[in-house]
Amino acid sequence: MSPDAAAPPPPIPAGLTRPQLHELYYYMRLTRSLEERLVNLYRQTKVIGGLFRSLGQEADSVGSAYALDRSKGDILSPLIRNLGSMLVQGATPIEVLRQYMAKATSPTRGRELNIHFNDLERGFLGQISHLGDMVPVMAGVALSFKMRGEPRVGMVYVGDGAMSTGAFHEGINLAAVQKLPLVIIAENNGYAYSTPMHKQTAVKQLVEKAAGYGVAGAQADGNDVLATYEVTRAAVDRARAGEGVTLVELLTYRRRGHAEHDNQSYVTQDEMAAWEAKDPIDRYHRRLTEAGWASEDELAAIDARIAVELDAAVDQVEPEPMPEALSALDGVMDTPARAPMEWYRRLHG
Amino acid sequence: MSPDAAAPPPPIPAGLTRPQLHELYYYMRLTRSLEERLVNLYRQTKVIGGLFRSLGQEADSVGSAYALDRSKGDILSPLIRNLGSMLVQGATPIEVLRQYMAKATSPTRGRELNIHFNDLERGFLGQISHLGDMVPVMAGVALSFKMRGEPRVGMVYVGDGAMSTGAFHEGINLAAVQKLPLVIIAENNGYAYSTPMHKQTAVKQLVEKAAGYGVAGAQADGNDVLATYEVTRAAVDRARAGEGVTLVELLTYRRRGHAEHDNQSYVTQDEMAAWEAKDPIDRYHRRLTEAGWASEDELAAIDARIAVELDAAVDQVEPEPMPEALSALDGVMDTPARAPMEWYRRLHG
Amino acid sequence: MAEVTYLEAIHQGILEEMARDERVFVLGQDVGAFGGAFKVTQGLQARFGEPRVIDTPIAETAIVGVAAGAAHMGLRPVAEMQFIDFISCAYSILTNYVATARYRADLLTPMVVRGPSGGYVRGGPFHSQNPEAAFLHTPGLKIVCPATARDAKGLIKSAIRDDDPVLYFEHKYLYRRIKEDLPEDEEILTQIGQARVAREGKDVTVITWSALVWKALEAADQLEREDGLSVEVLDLRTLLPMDLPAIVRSVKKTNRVLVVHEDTATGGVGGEIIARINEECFEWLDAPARRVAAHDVPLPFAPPLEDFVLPQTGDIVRAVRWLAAY
Amino acid sequence: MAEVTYLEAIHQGILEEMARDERVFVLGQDVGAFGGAFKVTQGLQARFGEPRVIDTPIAETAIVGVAAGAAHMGLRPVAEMQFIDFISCAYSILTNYVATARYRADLLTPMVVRGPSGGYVRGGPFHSQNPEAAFLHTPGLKIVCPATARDAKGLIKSAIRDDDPVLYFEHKYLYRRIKEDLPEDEEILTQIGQARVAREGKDVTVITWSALVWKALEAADQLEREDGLSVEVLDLRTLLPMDLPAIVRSVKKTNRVLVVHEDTATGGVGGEIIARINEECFEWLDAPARRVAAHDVPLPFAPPLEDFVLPQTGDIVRAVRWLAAY
Ligand SMILES: Cc1ncc(C[n+]2csc(CCOP(=O)(O)OP(=O)(O)O)c2C)c(N)n1
Ligand SMILES: Cc1ncc(C[n+]2csc(CCOP(=O)(O)OP(=O)(O)O)c2C)c(N)n1
Ligand SMILES: [Mg+2]
Ligand SMILES: [Mg+2]
Repeated sequence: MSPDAAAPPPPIPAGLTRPQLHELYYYMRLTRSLEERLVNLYRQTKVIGGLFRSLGQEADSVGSAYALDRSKGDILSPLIRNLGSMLVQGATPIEVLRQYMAKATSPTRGRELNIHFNDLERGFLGQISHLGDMVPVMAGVALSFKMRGEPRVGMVYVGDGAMSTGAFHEGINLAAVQKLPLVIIAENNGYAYSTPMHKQTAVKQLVEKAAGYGVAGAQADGNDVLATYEVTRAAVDRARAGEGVTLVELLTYRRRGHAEHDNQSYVTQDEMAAWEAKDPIDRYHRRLTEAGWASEDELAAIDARIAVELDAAVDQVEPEPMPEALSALDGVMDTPARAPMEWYRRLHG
Repeated sequence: MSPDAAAPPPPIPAGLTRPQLHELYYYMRLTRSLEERLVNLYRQTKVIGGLFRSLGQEADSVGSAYALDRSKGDILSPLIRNLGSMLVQGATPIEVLRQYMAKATSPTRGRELNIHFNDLERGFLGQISHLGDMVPVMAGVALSFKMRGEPRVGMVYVGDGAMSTGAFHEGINLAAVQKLPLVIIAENNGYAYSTPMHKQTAVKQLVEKAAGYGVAGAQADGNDVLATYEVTRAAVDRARAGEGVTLVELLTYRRRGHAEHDNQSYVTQDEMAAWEAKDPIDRYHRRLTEAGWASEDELAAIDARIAVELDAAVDQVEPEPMPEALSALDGVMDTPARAPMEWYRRLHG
Repeated sequence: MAEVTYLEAIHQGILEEMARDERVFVLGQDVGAFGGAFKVTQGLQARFGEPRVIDTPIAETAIVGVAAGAAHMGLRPVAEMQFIDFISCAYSILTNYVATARYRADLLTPMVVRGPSGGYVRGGPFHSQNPEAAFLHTPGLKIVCPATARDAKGLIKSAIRDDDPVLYFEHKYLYRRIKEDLPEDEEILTQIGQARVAREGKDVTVITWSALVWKALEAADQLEREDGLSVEVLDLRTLLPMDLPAIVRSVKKTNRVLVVHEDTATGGVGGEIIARINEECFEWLDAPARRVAAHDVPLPFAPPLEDFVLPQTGDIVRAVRWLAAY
Repeated sequence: MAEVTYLEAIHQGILEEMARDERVFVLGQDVGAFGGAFKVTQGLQARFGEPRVIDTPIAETAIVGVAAGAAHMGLRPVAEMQFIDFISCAYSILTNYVATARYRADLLTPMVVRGPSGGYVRGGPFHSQNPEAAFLHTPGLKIVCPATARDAKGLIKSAIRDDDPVLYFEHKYLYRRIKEDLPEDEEILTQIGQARVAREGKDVTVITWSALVWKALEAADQLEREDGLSVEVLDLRTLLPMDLPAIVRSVKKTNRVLVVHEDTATGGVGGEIIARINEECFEWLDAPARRVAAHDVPLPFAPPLEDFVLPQTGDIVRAVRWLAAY
């Protein structure tokens, strides 16, 4: 036993406990490993539709979602790249695999793609593709908290691109006027598909938009999970205390194409290299071990646990069937409960 | 002749000339008098549809529009209360009377209401009712100036209410990114219909929204025509110099209901009295005479000229016919040039 | 019994549901202390408090989105569009988010979007619209269009209780023009999806809804007086889901059918109705099913133009005569 | 002659018009250096410069509004919706501002709004839509839906030259799946408003457009082989204004008609077509005009579900047999 090992680890920031630090690591690693499994399945053409990575953004998803209090019934609405946020709120790898492989057992029974699914009990409301819409919708969720006097908080993610939509503007403005318990996470990952931020907005930082709505603004290094957690947690506490909306900008970078098919012809190698050096998981791994908050063995054990978990999940989901054709007619409305089968399908020959 | 009358008048601000000062007075007075004629016609049920007043807002319309340069081909798009801006750009009382009375001779041949008409040659593009849409449309007009390298400027008016629309947000943001020669006049008249500003936005002043778009912001007392002109003129010059968008907030007050039918039950007498005391025409009248920039007689002569002008206009327009029914089918598209007459109108008996 | 206008009937319906169910709340522009542009929500804020009658910014997408989010959480929002023409600003979130919520994600979204629709009021192209056709091809939505004070009340109450999102299009021309004695004791509920035979007849069926029900009835009287024709007037009341059995029943009885609506002809709801009739009643038709609908132009403002573009009673009379003589 | 894909044909059409007329410019998300999500605008920015190929923020209302303003000033914008599903976000400004501009204010608005539409690609409910029905009842707009590479090129060129606003709906399923030899020397222009007889026949008419033209042709071959039926396939190409004479001509020849479209049945374009046929060809119909269209649900994502919901070749075959046997 070396002498300096005796030195006590520094105090843990942001009022977190050692197990919580490990949990944060677990969710970040789980996010990345799950996506890596999906890439393999995608290459084997077992994924239906596109695959959207959050490589390099795991910290902003996990750190921000972790600031919510599931026991209090907080609810978030993610973007396509917030797989980590979904996992923190209790979505399972099995559900995500089923969604991507369009299984009958998937949360949407094969009706919707990737992480477009929800469970209000566990605290996540899936997005639709039309960017911006989830901001007013989550404002409505937060309004219900306020009307009922519940100490619950809503959180919604928007990208540098989605903030250009009218829906974002209308939603955040109404939430600001109503002083709703809503935290808006502005994920600045540099690009909207191929479009760099300077072609999306004339501001240098997304947090500058807060002033125009009379809401609080905050910013954190989105590749630092603890900083992300701390800043977001303060916004969540403000919301719960009835102090209204906060716009939290998280600075990060999209290290894969918009979707797997996109080779990112529009980014330079230097830019990419600079951000690879800031990988949020490597950084956190170093921080944990250097501070003595976790040992290499503990973290390796978590990695191993995740590998086992995912092996089992993939093995379970792969053979599962896709939905029955006829199920497509169910549940468009409460009444009638079933859409009619078209006449031409009832013909013979 | 009293001795102080000999004292030379103070220098005229904002690089304006004496005739221009008189012209500003003329347009403000013309706006109010024309609306007063319309009120009479409205009471005689000769106006079709609603009547929208700009009482107390004449200075913000006239002062801001006057900052444009018609000889350079600048174009503005007004709101329903910017009758004064239209007049400055060359719209005539006769055209306005024809619109309000739905005459065949009206600029829209009876198809559209009140000041919803345009003449790109003279430099005004009429709005549609859907608030916010004119912001992206005028951004497109300004884009054409930029693409062709023309030293022209576009101006668009939005109210404290219209700024809550998604269309406003999308339009100003795109204009900001493209650095378009566009001046956005944010008319803060305290209300959107019955809704006070604090229920419309959480900011205290509309100009605070400029920062969120990375555009310049400016503010002026909208009831002071010279201050309005000066501030707007600076924004117009910036735009013409290629420095991009400015959001100009003009502080004023709507002294009549949203439309004539609205009795403003939601406004206190004190609030109203305070703003009546700030009447922009009375103030300007006092300023002109006290500074010796105009004599009582000169201004009385302008008032008289306007009265004569409007008598003639009303006399001319009143007897004019409404459009022929069949004209309703013309000009929906270039091809076909005429919408078909429905079969049931071709039947006899 | 008390005489109630169409407008008052809508007001009563909302008020009764708010009193009955605390989950019901109202949001929209100027709906609070001001009571709304047409005073439909007058007095509701005074009675139920500001949290349940919310004045919103001018932001139709936000109004609908907020309503949807609140509805997911178990509330029952009634969103007002100040004029229904502005529902177009919420078209995307209504058709993409709200309409699909149950199907794609098992999300309950019990909400009502209502507002003044329709012309004949010199409103011009942007204060006279009838938006039903724009939403008819959207599975997941219900669309109701009351013609009478009783149905105005019965349908708003049923819409608020319905577990699906409902678009409630009220006709501003009818607001104060029609009155009806409505019982104060009994609860009035009109079942969504059920048409109403507004007038029995055997020679020709006129299928219509909203304000044009009244012109159709006028025409029917005239045709009976002048031609001895017996015209059946079917008031659809609900456009989605449509009461096809009621349509088929009437057409198989009269064998001649005219569809009358206020929106422009091309792409209007009439096309769908005639296609269904053609599919279900082909053998029963003694004459082509025809439409009386507005001319294919934006609705102009000047009275002679508006009166020309929109269907009038005389048009229905001539069209029915043509069908009867076919 | 060179073999050209449907995608390449659109690209060529835009490129040729930009080269021919400097007033033409392109705007949309990622259309610049990136060349667009599907590469339709690839290389245009390199060739014509950044001012004429503008990358925009994610703001469909702004894209359409900016295009309209520029068009008023004499430019000829071609606006791309990254997926046509997002045109819903510009629904209000398209139907209220753009479509009415000429009528209400004598404003010229020569602009094109185009983008990838359609299903059969596992895109799910928000990347597979066919929005034509939403715009069909909007006087002032034109709607085109090419099925072939030749028309893809001919219609985009005509749309850009047209003085009215044109919605150009291209089908992403066809992008790289169909090829055609197109002459390089001659200029290809397809007249807007003109249908095309894709296959001559005398027993039954199938009216369709876009991707389903190919399924209709497949079905026609099978019906000829297996049943000896002669099926005429009419490719509408333009939905607004519709080529009614071509429809009437074919129906009066075959006396039996099937309308096939990809959008959901209720409220789809098929209803309007059948209503017109009923009005114009009532005496010539030997069987009810019928529709083969998608089931009335949001388009689900899983292959078995999407394949069930959307019309397939076998459906057309069975429906035509039913009509022929009627
Ligand atoms: C209203 C709308 N327009 C266009 C799109 C197409 N689209 C999907 S994702 C995307 C880029 C989003 O960028 P950003 O908001 O920054 O999120 P990120 O992908 O960077 O996480 C676009 C343009 C869309 N989904 N919705
Ligand atoms: C999109 C939209 N929603 C609602 C309306 C109905 N409406 C017309 S004017 C108005 C108030 C406008 O207030 P503001 O923008 O402040 O202009 P002001 O009347 O004060 O000049 C409203 C709500 C509209 N015209 N457009
Ligand atoms: Mg981004
Ligand atoms: Mg105002």
